[in-house]
Amino acid sequence: MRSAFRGRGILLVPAALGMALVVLPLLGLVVRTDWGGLITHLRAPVVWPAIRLSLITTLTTLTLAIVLGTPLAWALAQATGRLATWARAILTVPVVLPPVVGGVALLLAYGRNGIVGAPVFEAFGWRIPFTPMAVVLSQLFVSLPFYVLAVEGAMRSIDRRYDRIAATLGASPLRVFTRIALPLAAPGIAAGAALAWARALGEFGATITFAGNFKGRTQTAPLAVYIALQSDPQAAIALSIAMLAVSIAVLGLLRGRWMS
Amino acid sequence: MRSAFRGRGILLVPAALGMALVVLPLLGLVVRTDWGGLITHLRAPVVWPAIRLSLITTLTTLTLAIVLGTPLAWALAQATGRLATWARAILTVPVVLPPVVGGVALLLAYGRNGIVGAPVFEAFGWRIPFTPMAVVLSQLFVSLPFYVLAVEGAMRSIDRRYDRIAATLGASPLRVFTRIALPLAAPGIAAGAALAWARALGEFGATITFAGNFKGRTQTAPLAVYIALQSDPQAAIALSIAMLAVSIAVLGLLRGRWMS
Amino acid sequence: GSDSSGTSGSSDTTDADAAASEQTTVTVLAAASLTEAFTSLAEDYEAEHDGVTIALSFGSSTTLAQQIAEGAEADIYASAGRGALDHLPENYAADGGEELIAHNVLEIAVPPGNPAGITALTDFARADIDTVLCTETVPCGRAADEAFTKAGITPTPASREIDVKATLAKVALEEADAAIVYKSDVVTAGEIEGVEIPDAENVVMDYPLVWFNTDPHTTGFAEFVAGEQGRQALTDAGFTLP
Amino acid sequence: MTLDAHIVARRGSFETDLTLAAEAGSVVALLGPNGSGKTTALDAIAGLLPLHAGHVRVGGRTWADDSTGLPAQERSTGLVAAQHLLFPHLSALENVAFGPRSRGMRRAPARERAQQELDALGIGDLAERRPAGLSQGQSQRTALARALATDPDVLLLDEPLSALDPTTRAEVRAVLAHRLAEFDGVTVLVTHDPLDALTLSDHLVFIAEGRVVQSGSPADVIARPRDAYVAHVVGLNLYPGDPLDHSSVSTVLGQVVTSGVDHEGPTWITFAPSAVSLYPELPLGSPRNAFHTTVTAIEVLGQLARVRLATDDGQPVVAEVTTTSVANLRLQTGSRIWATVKATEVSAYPA
Amino acid sequence: MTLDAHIVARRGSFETDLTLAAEAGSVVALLGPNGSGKTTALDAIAGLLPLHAGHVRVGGRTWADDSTGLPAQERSTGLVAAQHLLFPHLSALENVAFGPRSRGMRRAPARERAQQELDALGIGDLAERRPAGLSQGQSQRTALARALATDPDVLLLDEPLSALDPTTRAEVRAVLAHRLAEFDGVTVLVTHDPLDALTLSDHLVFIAEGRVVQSGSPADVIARPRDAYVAHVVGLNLYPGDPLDHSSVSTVLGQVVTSGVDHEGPTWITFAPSAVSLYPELPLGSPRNAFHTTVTAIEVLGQLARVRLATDDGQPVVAEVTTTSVANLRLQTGSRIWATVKATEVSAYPA
Ligand SMILES: Nc1ncnc2c1ncn2[C@@H]1O[C@H](COP(=O)(O)OP(=O)(O)OP(=O)(O)O)[C@@H](O)[C@H]1O
Ligand SMILES: Nc1ncnc2c1ncn2[C@@H]1O[C@H](COP(=O)(O)OP(=O)(O)OP(=O)(O)O)[C@@H](O)[C@H]1O
Ligand SMILES: [Mg+2]
Ligand SMILES: [Mg+2]
Repeated sequence: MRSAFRGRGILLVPAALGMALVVLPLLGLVVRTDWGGLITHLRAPVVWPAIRLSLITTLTTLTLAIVLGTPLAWALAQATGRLATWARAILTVPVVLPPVVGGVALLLAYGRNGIVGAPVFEAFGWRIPFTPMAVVLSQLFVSLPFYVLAVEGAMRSIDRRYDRIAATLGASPLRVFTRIALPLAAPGIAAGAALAWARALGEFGATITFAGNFKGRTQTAPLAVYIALQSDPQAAIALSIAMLAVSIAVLGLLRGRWMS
Repeated sequence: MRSAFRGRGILLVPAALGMALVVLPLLGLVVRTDWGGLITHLRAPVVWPAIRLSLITTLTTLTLAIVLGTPLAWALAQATGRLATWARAILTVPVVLPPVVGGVALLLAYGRNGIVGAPVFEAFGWRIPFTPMAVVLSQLFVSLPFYVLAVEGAMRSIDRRYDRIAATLGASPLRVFTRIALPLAAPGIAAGAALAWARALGEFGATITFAGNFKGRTQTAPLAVYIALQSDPQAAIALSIAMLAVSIAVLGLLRGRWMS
Repeated sequence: GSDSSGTSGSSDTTDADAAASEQTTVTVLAAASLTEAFTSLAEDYEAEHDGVTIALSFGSSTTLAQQIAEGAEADIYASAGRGALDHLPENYAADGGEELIAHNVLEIAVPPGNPAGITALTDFARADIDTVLCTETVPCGRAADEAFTKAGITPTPASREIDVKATLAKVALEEADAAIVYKSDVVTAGEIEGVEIPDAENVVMDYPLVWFNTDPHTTGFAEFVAGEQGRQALTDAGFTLP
Repeated sequence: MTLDAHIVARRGSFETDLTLAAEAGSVVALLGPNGSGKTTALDAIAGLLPLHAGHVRVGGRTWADDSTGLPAQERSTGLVAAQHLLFPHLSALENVAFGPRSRGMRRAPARERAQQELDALGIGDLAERRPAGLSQGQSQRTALARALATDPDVLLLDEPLSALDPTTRAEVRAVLAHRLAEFDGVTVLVTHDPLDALTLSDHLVFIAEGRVVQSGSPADVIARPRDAYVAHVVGLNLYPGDPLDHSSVSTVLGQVVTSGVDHEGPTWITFAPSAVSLYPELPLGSPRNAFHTTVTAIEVLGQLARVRLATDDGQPVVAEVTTTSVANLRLQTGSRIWATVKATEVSAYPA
Repeated sequence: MTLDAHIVARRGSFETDLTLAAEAGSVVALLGPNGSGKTTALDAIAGLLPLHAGHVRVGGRTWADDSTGLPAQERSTGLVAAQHLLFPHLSALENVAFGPRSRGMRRAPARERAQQELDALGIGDLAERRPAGLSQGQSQRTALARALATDPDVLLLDEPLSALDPTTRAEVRAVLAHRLAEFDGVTVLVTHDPLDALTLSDHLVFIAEGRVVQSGSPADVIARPRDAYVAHVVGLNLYPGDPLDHSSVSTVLGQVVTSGVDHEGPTWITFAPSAVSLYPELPLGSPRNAFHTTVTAIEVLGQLARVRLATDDGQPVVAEVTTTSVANLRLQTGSRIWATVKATEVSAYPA
């Protein structure tokens, strides 16, 4: 009772192995980093705009993922028909799609000749690709599925009797969703949000294809890392380490606060 | 009661929008596909070995993710201390890491000069990079976090009183885990497995860097797609469509059976 | 070195000078291997021409060409190799022009200190070392195959890498003892060392520069790249000149 | 608000088919053995279980029939589920305020109302606690407060007092009686406690296997149970039989002499446990019915003891005697004893 | 297997500090108002709640004290939680077989054992049902079967019969009495039903606010309650007082004449509700104690009615009379009535 891990030896072996698989490569990265030069590398002028853009776009993406994805997860968690099954399968497609192909798909949809992009361009003269909005769309395309599927899993685990009792108390479906389902699924939402944010932060392939690689406008941190990797691997690693530090700090602090 | 969607209008708007964001690009892809040439493209000699390799490696990855990740998720779901909080944050790192940097990190750990790879190479003469095992390691590195975090979220939503009752009945922690926690978290495990499998299937960046691109040995479907994209976009799209069809079919059928 | 100081974000300039002088942005899409050269050229050009912003986006030549085909508003496109030009719309240069600005030749990349003692293409047939090549469908892979044909050697690579970065990563981390890449890649890659390939066995790749309109600053920057300063920057980055 | 329901509903292989009707302001107690379909009936009224056939009409409005089926949130019900089902993430006060808030009341008055409800049930000081910090009885009272706070047209109470200690139970029963007397909606009360049913309700409906077996006013049912279960609940011995003449009936116990039979055809006979006297030997004298029995169980409650007997044919008879008698007769499980009932204590009525 | 426990445990701001001891084979009933800490005590014994101080020793083995704290799975307990907590993904049979399987029994015998337990509790035919397909009473019996199936050293029953209908309850009580009689471990039974406590247990422990207020054998406690709650539960009127002389005591009711007082100092006096007679006018004659009261509630149960009265000082008195008397006296809430008790019915004992 007192220790969470007590007496769980046999389960800790695979758990530790799983953890090691993730930690070892990161350790490799940390060991090989040129810590002396880290500060110098981080002072390079590409770094700050890229990190700033990454933060702004990923937070926008996360907000959109939560606003759009939570109701979607709820609808899927409620639904039982074949429609929902296939909707779920389709949602996993962006996860499967190699990101570069995802970028092509985004161009085909929102590009100036795309099925949505063309009418929008004609009506308003708006061009979506190669703008920060395109970055957000790319990130959303790849991270929304993670959010939705994680949250749906959590929502399915909720005891359905609470929704039903809430309905007998006169709560509309919207109220049941906001007051009952959301708080009860909070741990799942936190996990989904962390996943989606992390995925958006690391997003590279769809972004470079759909949004391009313009410094300060569409060059996010992973793109800057990619560009640096060829000319100066140490700088690339330094930038990656900076990204990781930011993400670990944000997630560690947020979740520590959120979940305890 | 009768229809899952009834009376939920206001929630369906964002849900539909979220779905549209995912579906539109896929539609773009489908609309632009050269359906006539599809068969020809799929007959190309690279296609079948790549798909076969992808299936074999991703199923191996999925198995390992489940075997290692489920206990890890359980340990994290139980734990409350700061240790667990940081473990969770570290687990999200591979999601954040730009995939190519992930590949570099894997090389630093398991490469011929890596912190694990070097002793292994010296002791047994085994070389990990450029082998299907490297493909699996790459996929596991990027997809394990998704699995663990999704399953942990679901496990946290379980009513803890069931574990405790099981303990009073004499069940060891292992038995509580296998007989109580696992079945109760089944929807979350299904969701996590779908996510992890999909992520592994689409994995590209870490694989090219760490495992290389050897046809039949390490050239998975996304690598084949990427290569095709550089020379023959239609062929790339055809191959992507094939991948998607496989994944939608697998996920649709599995989940239909599993979850209903 | 990675120090590419100086370009202020295009938006900053836009905001500051909006009312003042005429404001133009020239959008340049360039192959990733041109990153260093073009970044410094753009800075110099901006310094000389007040109110002009050069917006640069680097990526794979093919991806960039596809972006243009999908309606990306590019003024200038610089490709590594001519193959990617096939992805551009037909008559792409109708409103502008095209010029060859550089060549790139193959070189053998080896880890610092050349631990395996690589000297020539023949080493790629050795069984005791690990070598990597670019895959057949990307320019550096196709060129490498041509070079081996010329030299009459059958290489035994451990892997055919998907692009230059993956190839160089293997060498940089000493996972591979040698690889064949372009000279400019070796030059920009810092730690890595190069072993030259004789001209007889070597293969040359062209770098065409395409401009899509005749706006004064579009042509201005195109000429700047093709001109003296451009030639100097490209040479510094390891390219040879046409 | 009247209730007029004909509930045909299914749960797996189980089916109910029962009619419930109640005047405005009345309380119907729904009783029956475990698994007889009481909860199922409440769920069907609340809209948590679709009707297979039949209808639910409340105050002239149709909540459900062949063509309609209002969702739960459009029916005005207040449900106390047997498992309480308090929202785990809300405090007791917020749980109770949830209903009023859902029905459009503003925050401050809803919280005030909730506090009143909690106060009335004696748990006002626990308002800020989460359900995990409440004991069973406290949580049950919170669930009751939550249902009462919505001012529903139909109040559905599924064993609302089962977790309360005897003192609290008496208090809450009194509060509830008071509330229900003022209430102009309909209350359906499911309970296993005859005391709750008899003190709180105007009408009793006994069901078994999803069908009504007897219904009527408490006085009616007590006087003339028509089912062994009903008889047990109201504390009587009940047997079917056929009249032999004006004063005796042939029953499973044998021939029983009664205070008088003025009808023909199938008959029920009953007598109270307190009317049963126990003797070690067959006594001589006025009692006219005597059965040789074996003691199967003895339950002691304060000054009284219930002695469960079985005749040689296995028919159950319950006797209520003082604990002193139990001691004097040295009764224990397995003892052989004569049970006698005076003819005047046996009543007979048509089945 | 004896139980020797001193439980000091905390739940939020609540603290218990109580001692429980029981001989091998005995049954301790733990009674007390809602929120008095009964469930908390069971959880502490089961190992679900850490002890803050004190100890739990079973048959000479220390389960918990200052230095040790065996995890739940290493204590041999069988717990019936008040919320049942059946595993939702297992059938009733699998739920019951879970314990034997966990303790190493093979599959076939474990299932056979589980089936026996279910059969004994009358739900053998529901063995294949999932908990969602069980009614409350069926689910409670399954939980009981699950606890019994582990053959524990300590059986912890938290209101194990509360959801059962009266007939089933009597049957299950009999089965349980039989099982507990054979059982050589210790049973701790939490219940609000005095009948369960008196029929099943050898020893009663009453607690309030986490502390023991009275304990003793059922006969003891019934004869001499020392707490209003205890008195209420066992169905007696109880008042504190001080002896005035050999036959009368000064109490909150005024001066009360008793059958005799042979001690000095603080005193309890009690009389049974059935000893209270009601009269519209103050009667002349033998009864020596008479109080003018107001009726606060009437509870009718079959042939009997409990009439709750309050003296003019607000002291509660409970009377038990026949329903006929209620009708004859035209009693209803608010009626003024004289309550009388014969001196011989009032007993006095030291507080
Ligand atoms: N899914 C199911 N499949 C088959 N039978 C079911 C299912 N769900 C419920 N039942 C049965 O329906 C019957 C009615 O259940 P219900 O909960 O209404 O009983 P109840 O009268 O409330 O009993 P209790 O007094 O024990 O609470 C029970 O016999 C139960 O076993
Ligand atoms: N987290 C908490 N914070 C404060 N008080 C708590 C907390 N959890 C429980 N309590 C209090 O502890 C007391 C004992 O609870 P417990 O469940 O043991 O009571 P109980 O005797 O079983 O009551 P019941 O008969 O209602 O089941 C209650 O008064 C309850 O309000
Ligand atoms: Mg029920
Ligand atoms: Mg309790």
